[in-house]
Amino acid sequence: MLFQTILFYTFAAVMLGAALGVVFSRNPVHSVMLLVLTFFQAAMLWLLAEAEFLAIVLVLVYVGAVMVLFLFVVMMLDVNIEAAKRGISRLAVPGIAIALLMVVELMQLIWLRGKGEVGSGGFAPTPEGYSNTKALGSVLYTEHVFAFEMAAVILLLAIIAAITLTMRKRPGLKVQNIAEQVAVQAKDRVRIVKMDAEKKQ
Amino acid sequence: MEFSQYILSILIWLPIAGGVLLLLIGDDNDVMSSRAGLMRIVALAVSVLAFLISIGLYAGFDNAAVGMQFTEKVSWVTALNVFYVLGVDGISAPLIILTTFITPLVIIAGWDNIKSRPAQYFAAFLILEGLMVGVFCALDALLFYVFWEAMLIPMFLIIGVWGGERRVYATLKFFLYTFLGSVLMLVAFIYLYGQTGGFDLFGFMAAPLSLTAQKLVFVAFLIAFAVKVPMWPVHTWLPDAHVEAPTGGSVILAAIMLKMGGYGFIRLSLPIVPDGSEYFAGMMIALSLIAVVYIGFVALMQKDMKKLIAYSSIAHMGFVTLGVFILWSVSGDAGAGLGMVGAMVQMISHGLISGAMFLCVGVLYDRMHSRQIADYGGVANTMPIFAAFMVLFAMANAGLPGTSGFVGEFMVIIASFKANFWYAFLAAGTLILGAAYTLWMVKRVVYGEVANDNVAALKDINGREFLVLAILAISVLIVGLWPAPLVDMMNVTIEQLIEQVGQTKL
Amino acid sequence: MNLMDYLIAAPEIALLGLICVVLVADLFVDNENRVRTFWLSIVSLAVLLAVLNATAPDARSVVFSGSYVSDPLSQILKVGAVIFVAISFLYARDYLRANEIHRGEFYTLGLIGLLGMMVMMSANSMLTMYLGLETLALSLYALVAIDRDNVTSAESAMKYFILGAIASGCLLYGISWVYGVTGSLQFHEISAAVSADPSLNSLPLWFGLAFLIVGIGFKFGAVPFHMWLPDVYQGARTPITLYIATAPKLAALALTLRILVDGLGALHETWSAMIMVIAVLSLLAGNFIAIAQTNIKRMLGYSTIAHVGFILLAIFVGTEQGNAAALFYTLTYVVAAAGAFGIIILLSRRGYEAENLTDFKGLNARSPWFAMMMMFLMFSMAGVPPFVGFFAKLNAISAVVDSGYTAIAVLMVLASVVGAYYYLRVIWYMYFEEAEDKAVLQASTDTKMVLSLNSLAVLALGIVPGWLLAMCIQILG
Amino acid sequence: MIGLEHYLTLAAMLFVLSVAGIIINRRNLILLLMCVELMLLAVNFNFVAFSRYLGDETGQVFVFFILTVAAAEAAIGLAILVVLFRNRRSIAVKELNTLKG
Amino acid sequence: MYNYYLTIVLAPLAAALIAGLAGKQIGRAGAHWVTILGVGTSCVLSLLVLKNMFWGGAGAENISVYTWAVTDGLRMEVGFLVDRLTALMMCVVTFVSLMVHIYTIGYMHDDPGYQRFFSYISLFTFSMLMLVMSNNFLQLFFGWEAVGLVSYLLIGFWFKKQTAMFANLKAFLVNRVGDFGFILGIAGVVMFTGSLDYATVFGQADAVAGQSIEVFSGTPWNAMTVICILLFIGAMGKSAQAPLHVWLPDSMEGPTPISALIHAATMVTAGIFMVARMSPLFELSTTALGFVIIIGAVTAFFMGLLGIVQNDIKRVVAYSTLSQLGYMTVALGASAYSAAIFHLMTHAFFKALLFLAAGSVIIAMHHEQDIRKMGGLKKYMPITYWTSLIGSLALIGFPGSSGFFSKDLLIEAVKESHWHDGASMGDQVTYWIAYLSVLLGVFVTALYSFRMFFLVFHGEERMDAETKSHLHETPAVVTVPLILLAIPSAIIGWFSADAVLFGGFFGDAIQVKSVHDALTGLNGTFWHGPAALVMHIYASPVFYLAALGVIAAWFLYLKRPDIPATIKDKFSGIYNLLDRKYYFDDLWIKGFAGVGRKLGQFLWEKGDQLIIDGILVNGTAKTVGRLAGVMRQIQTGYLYTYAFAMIIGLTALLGWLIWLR
Repeated sequence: MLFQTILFYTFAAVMLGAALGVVFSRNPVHSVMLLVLTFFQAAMLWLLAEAEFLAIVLVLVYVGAVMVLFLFVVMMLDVNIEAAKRGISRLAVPGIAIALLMVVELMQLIWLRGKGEVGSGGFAPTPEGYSNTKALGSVLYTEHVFAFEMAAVILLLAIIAAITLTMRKRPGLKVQNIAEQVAVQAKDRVRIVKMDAEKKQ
Repeated sequence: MEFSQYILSILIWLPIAGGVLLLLIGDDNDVMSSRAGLMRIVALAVSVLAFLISIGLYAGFDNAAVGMQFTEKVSWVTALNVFYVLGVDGISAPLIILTTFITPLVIIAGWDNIKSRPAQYFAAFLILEGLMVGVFCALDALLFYVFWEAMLIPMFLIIGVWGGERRVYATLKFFLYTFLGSVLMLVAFIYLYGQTGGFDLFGFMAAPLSLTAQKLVFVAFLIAFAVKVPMWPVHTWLPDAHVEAPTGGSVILAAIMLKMGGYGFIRLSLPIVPDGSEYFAGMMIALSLIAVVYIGFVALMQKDMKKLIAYSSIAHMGFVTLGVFILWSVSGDAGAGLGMVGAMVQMISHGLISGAMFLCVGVLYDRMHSRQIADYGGVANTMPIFAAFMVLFAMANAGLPGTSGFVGEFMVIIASFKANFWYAFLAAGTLILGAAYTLWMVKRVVYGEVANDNVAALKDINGREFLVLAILAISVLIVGLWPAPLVDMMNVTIEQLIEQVGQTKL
Repeated sequence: MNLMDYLIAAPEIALLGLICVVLVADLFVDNENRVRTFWLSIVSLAVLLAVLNATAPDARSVVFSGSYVSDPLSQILKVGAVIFVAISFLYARDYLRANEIHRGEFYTLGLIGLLGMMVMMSANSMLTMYLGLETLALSLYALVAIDRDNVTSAESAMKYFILGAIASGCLLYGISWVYGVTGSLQFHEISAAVSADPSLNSLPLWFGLAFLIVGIGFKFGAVPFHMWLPDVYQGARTPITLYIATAPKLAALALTLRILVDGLGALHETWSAMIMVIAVLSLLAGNFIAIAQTNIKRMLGYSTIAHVGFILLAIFVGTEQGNAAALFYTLTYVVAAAGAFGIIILLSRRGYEAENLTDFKGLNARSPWFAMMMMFLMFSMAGVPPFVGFFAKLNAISAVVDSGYTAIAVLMVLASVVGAYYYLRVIWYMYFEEAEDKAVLQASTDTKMVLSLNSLAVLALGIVPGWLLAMCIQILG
Repeated sequence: MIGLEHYLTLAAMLFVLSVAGIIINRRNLILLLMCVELMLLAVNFNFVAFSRYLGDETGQVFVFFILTVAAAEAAIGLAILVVLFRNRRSIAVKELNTLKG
Repeated sequence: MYNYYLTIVLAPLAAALIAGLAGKQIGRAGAHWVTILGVGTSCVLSLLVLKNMFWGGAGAENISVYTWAVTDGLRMEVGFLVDRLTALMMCVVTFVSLMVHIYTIGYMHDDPGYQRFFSYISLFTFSMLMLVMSNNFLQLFFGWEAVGLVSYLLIGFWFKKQTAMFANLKAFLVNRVGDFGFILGIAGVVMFTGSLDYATVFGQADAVAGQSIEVFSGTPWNAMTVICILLFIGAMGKSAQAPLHVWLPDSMEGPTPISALIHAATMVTAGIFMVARMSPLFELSTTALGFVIIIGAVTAFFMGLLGIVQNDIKRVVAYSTLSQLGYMTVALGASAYSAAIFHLMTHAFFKALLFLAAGSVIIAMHHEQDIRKMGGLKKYMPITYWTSLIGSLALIGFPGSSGFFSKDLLIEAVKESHWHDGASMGDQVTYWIAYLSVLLGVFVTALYSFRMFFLVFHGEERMDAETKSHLHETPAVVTVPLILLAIPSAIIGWFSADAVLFGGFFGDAIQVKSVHDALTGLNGTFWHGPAALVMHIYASPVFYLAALGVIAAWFLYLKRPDIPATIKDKFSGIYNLLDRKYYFDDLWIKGFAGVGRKLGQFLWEKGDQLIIDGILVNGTAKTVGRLAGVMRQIQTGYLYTYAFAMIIGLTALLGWLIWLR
């Protein structure tokens, strides 16, 4: 138990530190890297909470795909880091104040007022031989099939949207004409050209 | 199926249909074109037809009958329990006839001096006519409100499109002022709807209400109607609107729209919240008297003819509210009923006189494009016939016996004396003030040596203008010399109303 | 889980299929013939309407393990959404063609957005709701940015995106608390849980509720979660604004009614106060700030905020009457908004956005007919009878008064007086001022016809509002 | 004993931190997108915690979908960012103010 | 008789309408013929009516013509009450009117508004007849205002003349002040009796007198007193009693025929007639009578004094009219209604005569009205001279003339009135004021009458040569009416005094309480028939005072014309007071009208424009606009502000939930 507690606090501390770094780092590349660290720590914490499947997915999907995309964009845009360095918004002070206020409110809820209403204490024990992945999988395709389909739609949408917004047809770029390709017929593919033999001059 | 059964609907929808037809015919800015001619004739024909039908209303009206006549009732919005229910009694019938009477005159008055978008102009007036008739015969609060508000739209356009220099300011002021007033009335209606489950006016009248509720409802109604009347101190939209409106707009505004405030007090405030009305009667009387005296003084110093007449309208309408609200201060014969009838007659008469006055100013304005008193002088030299009409209407405006302007004022003064000497004292002050501001204007405009070359070049009124003014002059005199037919229409209804108001709803 | 589930969800399934058809078919269309994609989309929507009609539910049926509900409310909202998406496609067509941004993706994204809306309307669990919401939101972000060469479009898309993400983050946070407290994501289960154990009706759930309200407020555009709205309305190309201003409002209503009424109806006492505050703020801020605007799209944006105030005030009282009023209000407001933006589109032409108020100067001289149509729309929005906006306001106020909040009703009407000013200003410019731009309005006949019908609808519905009102009452009764 | 409250607290702190990050930042839009990701992480924490507390998988399923959506969202967000960058050659938050008032 | 009455009233109206509306068509001659025919018909029929009353023994008739309106238990009708009082008035009105019509043919001969003028004076006749023949207050008020209207139109007949336009407005407004009181009085009548009908009201008079009204709360006043004073305020306006007299001198801006008709003979006497008509009411309020008599006395004496300093021929006559109206009012206040009416009648004849004679002079002098520029006209205008002399003698009460009988008896009635018998101090003061005023007034009357007479007809010829060369007697249309009016002025007293004053001529038309009835008391003590009265002139101070006046006038203006100038210099204070007409004009014009205009300006600029429109209406609009401007600043365009706003909202909701709920 103690070991778990130590692990929890370690991971939590690193995660929060990394998250702070994300927000306050001056270099966007550093921010992205720190965000990756944050996600890793989160995954660890989830493992501690016995949500193994999600922990893995977080690393695979998030770190593996999304964060790389971020990094890619940061690099691609080639932001002038020096110019972007300075600058904290005018709302920094009130922003932090309101954030602290919100923390106070949430802590009130979680630790003081909500006591006994939220319920507290440890997580539900898992039965013997419980597989987190299997449990999720069994509901995902049954109970949540509608949602699953919608998630698919969202991914389709993301593809369409991303292409719509960023794909550029540069002049002179050679592109397929799908309509032509599909409508092509055999006679179009091969053209037999009849020509007279060349004469030597 | 009898024609007379639907006479009110016809009176509402015929002009509106005519207006729509005009919009469909479309505009032709060339006054001489055949399309413009057709359009004017359609406009006039529709309005005259409406007037003839309203004569039928008069003919079929039973003076002795208690309650509503010519009623129609169809369910409209079932979900809200709203009915399309119409009917007239002695209070509304004369006002409807006034409406249908004034509209053709306005159309004739705008015959060929509206140069831009005449079709829209005439259409606006026709639609306005239908809506105004609707206000006077709606017996369902929501229907009433719909007509009441919808009416603002054509008027807003009339002032804004065909008005003078500061038309935008004036028309926005007009719209927002009146809109502000009416929305509170809507809240009151909705409150009453919550109490009775329907929008039926008679249902409202029958509903028992606590004194607090009555006071609040009264205040809501008050704001709506006081703005419309208009009562001091919510009157300042009127001078601006009148000054900037085209002649026809001023006429309709003064002749009919202002009456809706008085009509509202009589039709809604009194029977629906009798105790609330009683509670505020003292204040109402005070405001009415302020209107009569204060506005009388203000009118005296106006430099713009239309503004002067507008202020005089406010003062005259003060008599209406005074006549209505002395109800609780008087008892016995020649008291409440006299005041109320006086108020009603004053409304009709003011409709004729102020309309005529505005037409007179319009005649001058068409020629000189100025409304400033200082620009005139000695008009009688070049326009003797016009001057005669102007003096006649000025005298009527000053309440000279024998003209319609006297009848209502007389009745109200008599009745208010019974309430309190000082009410009558201040009200009778209008005899002096009214004469002072009207005749002083006449002196400066009509009389004297020809003031300048423009006046010297004036041409006397043409046949069309003569026709309109003569019709009004004759009606002013008829009402003044023999108001009995008018008064007889109202007597029974008002008697009944007073009896109804006398019963507390607490 | 059986075939019946799929039948009941047939509209969404059909739409998804049609989206794929449109998406693929568009590949075979070159730029000159893009209008074919338009017609295909319209046909798809017509088919969808037919499917909707065929599967019209008589009663509430919950399928897909409680994720999906089909009831009369979802039906009417879906029909409305389909119609308004079709209308916005129609109005958009010529504009997009003229401005050379006529791309097939507009229709695809529009249809996916519609799918998202329909999922929201039929959502019976927080999860479905969230996914529908995101489907809608993501397609909207993309749509706003669809004119890739337009700086303001990109700016507004970015703002929309960031704020939208924050809002959905808040919504999710709220959902997590509700889930944590009640142990369920399905609305009727949440409701049942709270009824079964009243002690749940306490601070943690309220916290969740507060976060949910942020999400709802954002979607509707209620103060102080409204900041995106004027910028997006102004920044997006007008047809996109039209799209955003119409059908998604119906989805937002569904969001609100499903979560607050179906799910957390037991917490009415708590959420009504919060809703009331943001509604009143919306009413005031919307109406006041709109006065200071010179851009008509932005002005209509603020006006939307004010209208949202009305809708939320109808909902806040928590009665069936109030909900029906909100439904009626939303449906009819959307009609007017569609018409108003339609007319802005009509006035625009190649390379010229008629988005300043002054562009309406002298419209009466240029086109009396459409000036009158715009006048109808403006008066309807201002709540002047006999236009339908009046009845919408009437119902809302009536619901408020009947619940005893007369002071709020007075505030509502006073705010609408303030609001009347800026609507009148449009009419003033159209009718009282001389035209600076005398160009003849160009539009295809079908657009003109539909736009006219659209505008006349506010009058027609104002004259015979009974059936629609009765329908709303029946649906939410 | 590490339990629900600890996870919730952690989630709350992350949430607030992300919010603060959005408000404070004025230089880089990408950072805002990252803050949004942080915020979603905070939400996921909550769901995981509640799911484990309640012993109910639904919460975790939700997280699964949130991750999916977040990915899609990131894609679209970055696409918009790219569009913006192409138009303005800048991704500074403070310069994003042509629409106002 | 109903048809007679209707014809009497309607004939002038019809004539007026024809002349007015169809003036162009019927031409100038047509206009005067039709109106003379109309008024002539009325005159003849009126005389017939009078004859029927007097000799035919016909009783009073109270006829309703039509119901104007009935509402709330109040019948408002148009109808005729024709009794002897009415009949007498009808004859006076129609006769003088007829004379004026004829005279006008000559006087207005060259005026472009010829037809209009005839239309107006016929209309006036109609209005005046409506007034006197009325059987109810409503119609009385109608006639009352209608004559005011015509007076307005006629004073302003020459509408290009600024002074005329000023005068007619002034006349109308001052009259309106009177009407203001009058309508309140009528309202009071209705309040206490519920009726407008004379008969009903008089029938209930006693009951009314027993009631009280609290005009100021806490001080109940006798209802009848309030009503009578209010009604009398109306009379003060119409009959030009101080301080509402200011319009009458100015009204001389109108053509002379109307000065004769309206501002001397008929309209101005409407007030006197009305009080006499209301005698059943006035009798019941001693206080009101006291008010009447004091006002009358002040007017009679002080207005007469003003006549002495006037130089305009018409204004002298006008002030004389004021003074004589004051006499009549004093008589009313002394309950000697018959005396008042009798004086009214004789005054109508001789004052009309004087005006027409003055008009004749003016014609001859080519519209020169300043008597300082006349003199010695006797030889040029013999008819005018002689008729003027008759008129002036009648005015000062030369024994045997009509004025003699009416004025002498009037003064005697005042002397013997109930005020004299009154025990209280107030009664005595009232008595002495009244009596001394009328008595000294005789001297004043004689002084200014003959001052004018001498200055015009005798002494050196002060007119310029040009005028002098054209001087000649006026044509017959002018002189015939003079002669016709001179006859009754001279002799009517002889055969009417006894009947009118002592013969119970008015019957029930005038009711006097027996304790107030001074006239009846005179019968047999002072009155033994006209001849006897003429024989006993030496017994009365009146005769001496009049003679003194004439002598003084002769001395001052013919014999020693330098003295007036010396007096003027020596007593410049008094002279200024008189010359400025006791500053009454200033009071009205600078005082009330000026203050009214200033008040109007103030209310308009400060009340309407500044407070209501500026601060409340536009101020609200501006505030809303400013607020909008400020509120839109919140929308900075920066993402962080937007996010901040959202978070503030969220935090506030959370804070509310935690701490406030």
